[in-house]
Amino acid sequence: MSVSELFYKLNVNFNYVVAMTLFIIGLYTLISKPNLIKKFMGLNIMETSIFLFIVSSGAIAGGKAPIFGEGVGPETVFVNPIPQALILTGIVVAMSTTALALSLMIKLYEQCGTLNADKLKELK
Amino acid sequence: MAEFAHHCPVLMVITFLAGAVLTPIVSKSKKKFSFWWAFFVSLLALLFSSCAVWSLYTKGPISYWLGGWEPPYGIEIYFDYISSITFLMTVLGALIILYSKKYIEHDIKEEKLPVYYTLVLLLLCGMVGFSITGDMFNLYVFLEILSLSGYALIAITEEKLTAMASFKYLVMGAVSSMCVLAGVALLYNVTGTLNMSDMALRLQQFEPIATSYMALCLFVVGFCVKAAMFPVHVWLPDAHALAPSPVSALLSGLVIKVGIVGLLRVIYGIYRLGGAIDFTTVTNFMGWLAAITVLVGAFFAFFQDDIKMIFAYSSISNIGYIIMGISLISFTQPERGYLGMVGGLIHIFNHAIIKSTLFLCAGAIIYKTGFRKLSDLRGIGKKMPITCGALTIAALSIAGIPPTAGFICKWFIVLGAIEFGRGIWAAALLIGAIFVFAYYIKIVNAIFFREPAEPILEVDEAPLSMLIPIVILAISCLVFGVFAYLPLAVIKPAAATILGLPPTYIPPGG
Amino acid sequence: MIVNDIRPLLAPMISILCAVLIFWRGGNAFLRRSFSISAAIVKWVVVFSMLQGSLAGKIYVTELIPFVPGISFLLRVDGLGMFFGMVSSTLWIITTVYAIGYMEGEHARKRFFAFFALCVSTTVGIAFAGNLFTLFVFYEMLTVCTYPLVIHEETPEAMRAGRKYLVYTLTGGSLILFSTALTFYLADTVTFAEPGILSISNGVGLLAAMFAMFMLGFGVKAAIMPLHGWLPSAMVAPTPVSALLHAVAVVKAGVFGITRIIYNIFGVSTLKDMALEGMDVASVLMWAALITIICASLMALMQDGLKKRLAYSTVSQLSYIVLGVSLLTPDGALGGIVHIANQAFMKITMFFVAGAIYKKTHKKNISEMHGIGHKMPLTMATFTIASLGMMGLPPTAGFISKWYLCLGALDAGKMVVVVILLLSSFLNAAYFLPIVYRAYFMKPQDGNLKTDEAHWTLLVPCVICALYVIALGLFADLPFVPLALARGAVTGFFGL
Amino acid sequence: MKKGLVVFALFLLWILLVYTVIVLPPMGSPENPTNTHIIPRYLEKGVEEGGAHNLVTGIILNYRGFDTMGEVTVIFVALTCVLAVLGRENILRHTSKAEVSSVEKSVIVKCVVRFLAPFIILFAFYIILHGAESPGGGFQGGAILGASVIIITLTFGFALVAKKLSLKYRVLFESAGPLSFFIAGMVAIFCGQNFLTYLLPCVAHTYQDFVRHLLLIMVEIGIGVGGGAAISSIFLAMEKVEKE
Repeated sequence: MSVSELFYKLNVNFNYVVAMTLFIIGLYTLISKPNLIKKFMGLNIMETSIFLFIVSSGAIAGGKAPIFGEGVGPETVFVNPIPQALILTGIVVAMSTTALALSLMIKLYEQCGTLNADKLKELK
Repeated sequence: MAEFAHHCPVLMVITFLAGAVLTPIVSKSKKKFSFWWAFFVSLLALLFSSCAVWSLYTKGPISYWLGGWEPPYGIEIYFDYISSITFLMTVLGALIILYSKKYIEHDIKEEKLPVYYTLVLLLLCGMVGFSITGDMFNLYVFLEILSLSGYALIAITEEKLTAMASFKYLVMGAVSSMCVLAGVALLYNVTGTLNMSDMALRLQQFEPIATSYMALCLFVVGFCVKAAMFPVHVWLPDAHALAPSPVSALLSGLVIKVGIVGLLRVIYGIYRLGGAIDFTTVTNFMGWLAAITVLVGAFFAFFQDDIKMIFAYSSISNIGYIIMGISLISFTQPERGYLGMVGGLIHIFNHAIIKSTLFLCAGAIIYKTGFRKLSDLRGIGKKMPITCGALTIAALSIAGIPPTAGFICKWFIVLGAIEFGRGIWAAALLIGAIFVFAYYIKIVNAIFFREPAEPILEVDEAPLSMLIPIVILAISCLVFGVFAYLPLAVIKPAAATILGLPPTYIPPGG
Repeated sequence: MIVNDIRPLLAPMISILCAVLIFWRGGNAFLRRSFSISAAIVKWVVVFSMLQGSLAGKIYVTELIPFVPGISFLLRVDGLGMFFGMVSSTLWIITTVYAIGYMEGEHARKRFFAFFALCVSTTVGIAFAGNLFTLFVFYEMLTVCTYPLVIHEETPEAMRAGRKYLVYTLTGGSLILFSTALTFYLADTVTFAEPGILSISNGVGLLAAMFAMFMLGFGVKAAIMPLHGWLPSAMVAPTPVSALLHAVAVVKAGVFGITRIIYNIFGVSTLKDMALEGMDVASVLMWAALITIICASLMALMQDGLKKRLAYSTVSQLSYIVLGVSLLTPDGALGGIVHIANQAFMKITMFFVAGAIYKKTHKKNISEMHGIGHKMPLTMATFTIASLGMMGLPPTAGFISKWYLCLGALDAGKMVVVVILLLSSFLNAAYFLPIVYRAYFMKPQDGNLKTDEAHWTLLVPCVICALYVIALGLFADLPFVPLALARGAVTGFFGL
Repeated sequence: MKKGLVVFALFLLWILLVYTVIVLPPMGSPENPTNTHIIPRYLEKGVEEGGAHNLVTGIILNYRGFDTMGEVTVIFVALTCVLAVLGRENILRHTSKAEVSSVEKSVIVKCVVRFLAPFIILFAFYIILHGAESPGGGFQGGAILGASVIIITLTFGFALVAKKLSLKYRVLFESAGPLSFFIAGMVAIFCGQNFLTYLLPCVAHTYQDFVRHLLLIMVEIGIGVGGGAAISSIFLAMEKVEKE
């Protein structure tokens, strides 16, 4: 792959690249931050990055939201509705995971008095 | 009847789902009623799953189009040979729910009882759904259902460390789910479809690109975390040891197997069927890691004093067996992987039974004595002979001593590894097995060949509702060892179809 | 001629049933004894009823369900199996009587007798196993069933011994499993056949490795040096256990396995062709056996504990058998196989005597046994007979085995074997005769010369075994004695 | 040191991931596999088959209805999980003086929320019911419904909300999502169709469309109410009184 081709590809798939970057940022947050809430924020960033990736993959240049109604002709271009349906599910799942994680953190804090991973390790 | 059998797979999921959702409603005034409800639901689901499995083995796989939409457009339930694991899930589910009756009343507050049974049913719902779906995204959704309920079940008691164990499991589990989702997203981008068999077809049509490999890697990482393979096993010991015992039995017996089912679905259901991408590098790598996993799990188990901790580490070791068995695959000659595949699949089955027995026995002992350290449990075998007898049978079985169930798996995996030219894996497995036996003999020594210590002199046998599942499972450890052809009759066609051979395939030499 | 019959299955099943009954109602001493003795007798009758047919060349077969594809659970009574089955079921009756007397007043008798029965069941299973796989299944079961017997005392020392025993035997078991899998892979079958199922075309290197693994695996139980470490430690077990372990069940299972591997898996001709760098594989085994014979005898000389000394003697004697079968000549094999029985009767006598002395006087060490012959003359007389047998003097059974071993060695043209066998006889004399001397010709420490024999349940088994040792030497050529049976087996192996 | 290693490993992973995504077909092109394989049929027949002008809703409820059932189950699972970890809110725990926050709410906030709350709830129902025609749907409406409960709790205090939203009914509402799918699906099975078929041939032809609409709306309401109830219950369960 030549340099110019690389840049071309980076350019056209810019959304994907951003999504992957966010994924790594989330992973970094998850690994490096000692605070459990921050760790979980990292996880949320990872989730979001994948939603971005999925929803980008359904995009079509100049496409409209896939709602049939007034102002829609036979030549109207619609974006792909499947990714949108998928990320709706994904968001719900992410929210549920977050809810559980937060409640676990509440319990942990009640029991141990800290949310710092390093300190929790010592407590054990 | 045929019409009914056609609906059975989906009815299984729906039964668990509706049962779970209705549990808080039916037990609003009388919390203890939730047990009877959950037990009833699990029996109903057992009925459906036996019907579905019966139909599978008489008439072949069931393809069920949800909403009547043909596969690439709608979601398909594909009840094939891999899905027959649902039968195991429903049987074990029913037994474990029966076991929970006394155990959980003792362990958690009464107001939480319906919550417990709801979560168990949801866990089963997720596992069953995961095993029967033919759609990648649906797979992810069910994976989340079962993972979430799994995390919460660990933390359901008030014990101090459970929340931490659960959180650790949750973080690793969530990352692995992310990996699976990312894999689905990448594959969707490459193929433009979510249906598994359609994905396999479409993979052939396009030139293989790096994205497909990456998706495979992400799937493998994701599912291996769920299956607790080395080096991503760190969440397992705490989670499985600290959870209430019936939950440990569910988690160790079934939930980690879900990761294996996922691997089978992806590697064999999509990539092998697609045939365009050579995945043997990945499976080879998996196999080597599995060999390490066997040793690592066995090694660490050796140093534990807590009986449930020992069982938890041994689960890691056994997951190594299974993954070793299913990684023995050659891209061009599928029949070379047959024996290993049979071994891996039968170990899914046998390990589920054996490990559930072990955890349930440990639970019964903890329920009666309140102790979980081996040093406190000396001589307990004289006080609880049936429980400890069952524990011994299961221990022998997991160490692979013939003629128990565990031996069959060891035999097939070793044979498969040798036939595949991977003597070292077989050697690792055998060394691991010796370690396993060494630490189980430690348990048997402590419970049978020592004089009872002061605090356990008053202990007597566990209640009947706990003994029934324990005895049934322990007997099946023996029966499936001696009459190994029973599970093999089910597993051989499964192994053959996974490898793309006809279901009636017979390896050379019989 | 192959006959389908239920009896090969029945024989091990009787003892399993006996074990179950003892677990169930064994708390009652009367029931426990009746179960044990009647099971022993019924089983002996079952095995004996096949003897006539077996001598006439019939092979009784029970084929059960297929265990795994291609391999079924197969019980098959051929000459060798019949031989070993007969020996173990005969000795079980005697040992049971002895054990009932010996275990009087001990703890956990229910467990003891139940596992005792299981042990014998698995031993007969090993004898009647029709393929390598079934053999392995029973072999591993034997390991597990003997464990509670070894650690019967539940002392820390016993626990250590038990652990050592398990580590040794299970490691061996894994090696056997590995090479069984290899055998199945190479030959697509593991059923015992004459002459062998492996052919040289599979590659000498691989076959040699498999042979080595098999020998290491079975050699653990056969206590070939340096794999013998568990055996002296396991002496902490009660005497009937030591007797059964050392004379019949465990160690003989090891040598029996070696015999099976050599003659029914590899076959004589394959083994003879298997030569790595000019050295054929069987002679490596032979040398190991020779070294074991000498070293174990030397170590036995240094022991003071009677049972320890007997243990090292066992190690040495077992290698006679291994030596015999590794010579790959008909006479050598005959000597080795017949020594399975002869050594069993001789060694069990000695252990019975050791147990009787311990029970009566609580003396374990040889140095304390001055004048014991005055006190227990009959007991020591049986010991003397057995010692003479060990040395291989006529007219005892030991002479028969040694005679055929020497013939076999000469056949194979290995003079060194004859020399070492003679040397070993001297060594045997050197470590057994002092005991006899001390017993009869030295005064007891307390000066009391009054006869005070052990209880009849302990004494009678000793006497029966000792008489048998002489009988085997005198009437070696009768049709129902071990020699005739062994001859039947050897005929098959060498296609004579 | 350790941190450096982590960064380095992640950097390598980033390169790998970026490489794997840039070799994908260019984003936004109509020729992508994603845009050519299944979509044409959806665009062509989706409105007619799915019974909704909003294709996303059509897909969610119809083509991929099973996914959505799983999704509402996930919400229910999340609620049950929170209850398993924390337990239900305990009204007795909240005496009148112990409130979520000790800060006195200003009159303006109270006034505005009191005024707006009915409209927010109304809007939520509009979103739920209008999902088939315009952007929106059960989940979105449910989220708004839940948010309205949360805002009311924050302003008027926990005790009031917990009393008004009595557990007796809330337990029913929480299960509404999965149950509505269950009912719709079982209706189809009893009509001899596959699970989650809305267009039932056993109904007279003229009413088929009507029945389908009825079922779809029931499911939408179920999702919305169930989601809203679950969100509020999760919020209420997490409410903790500070230690006195």
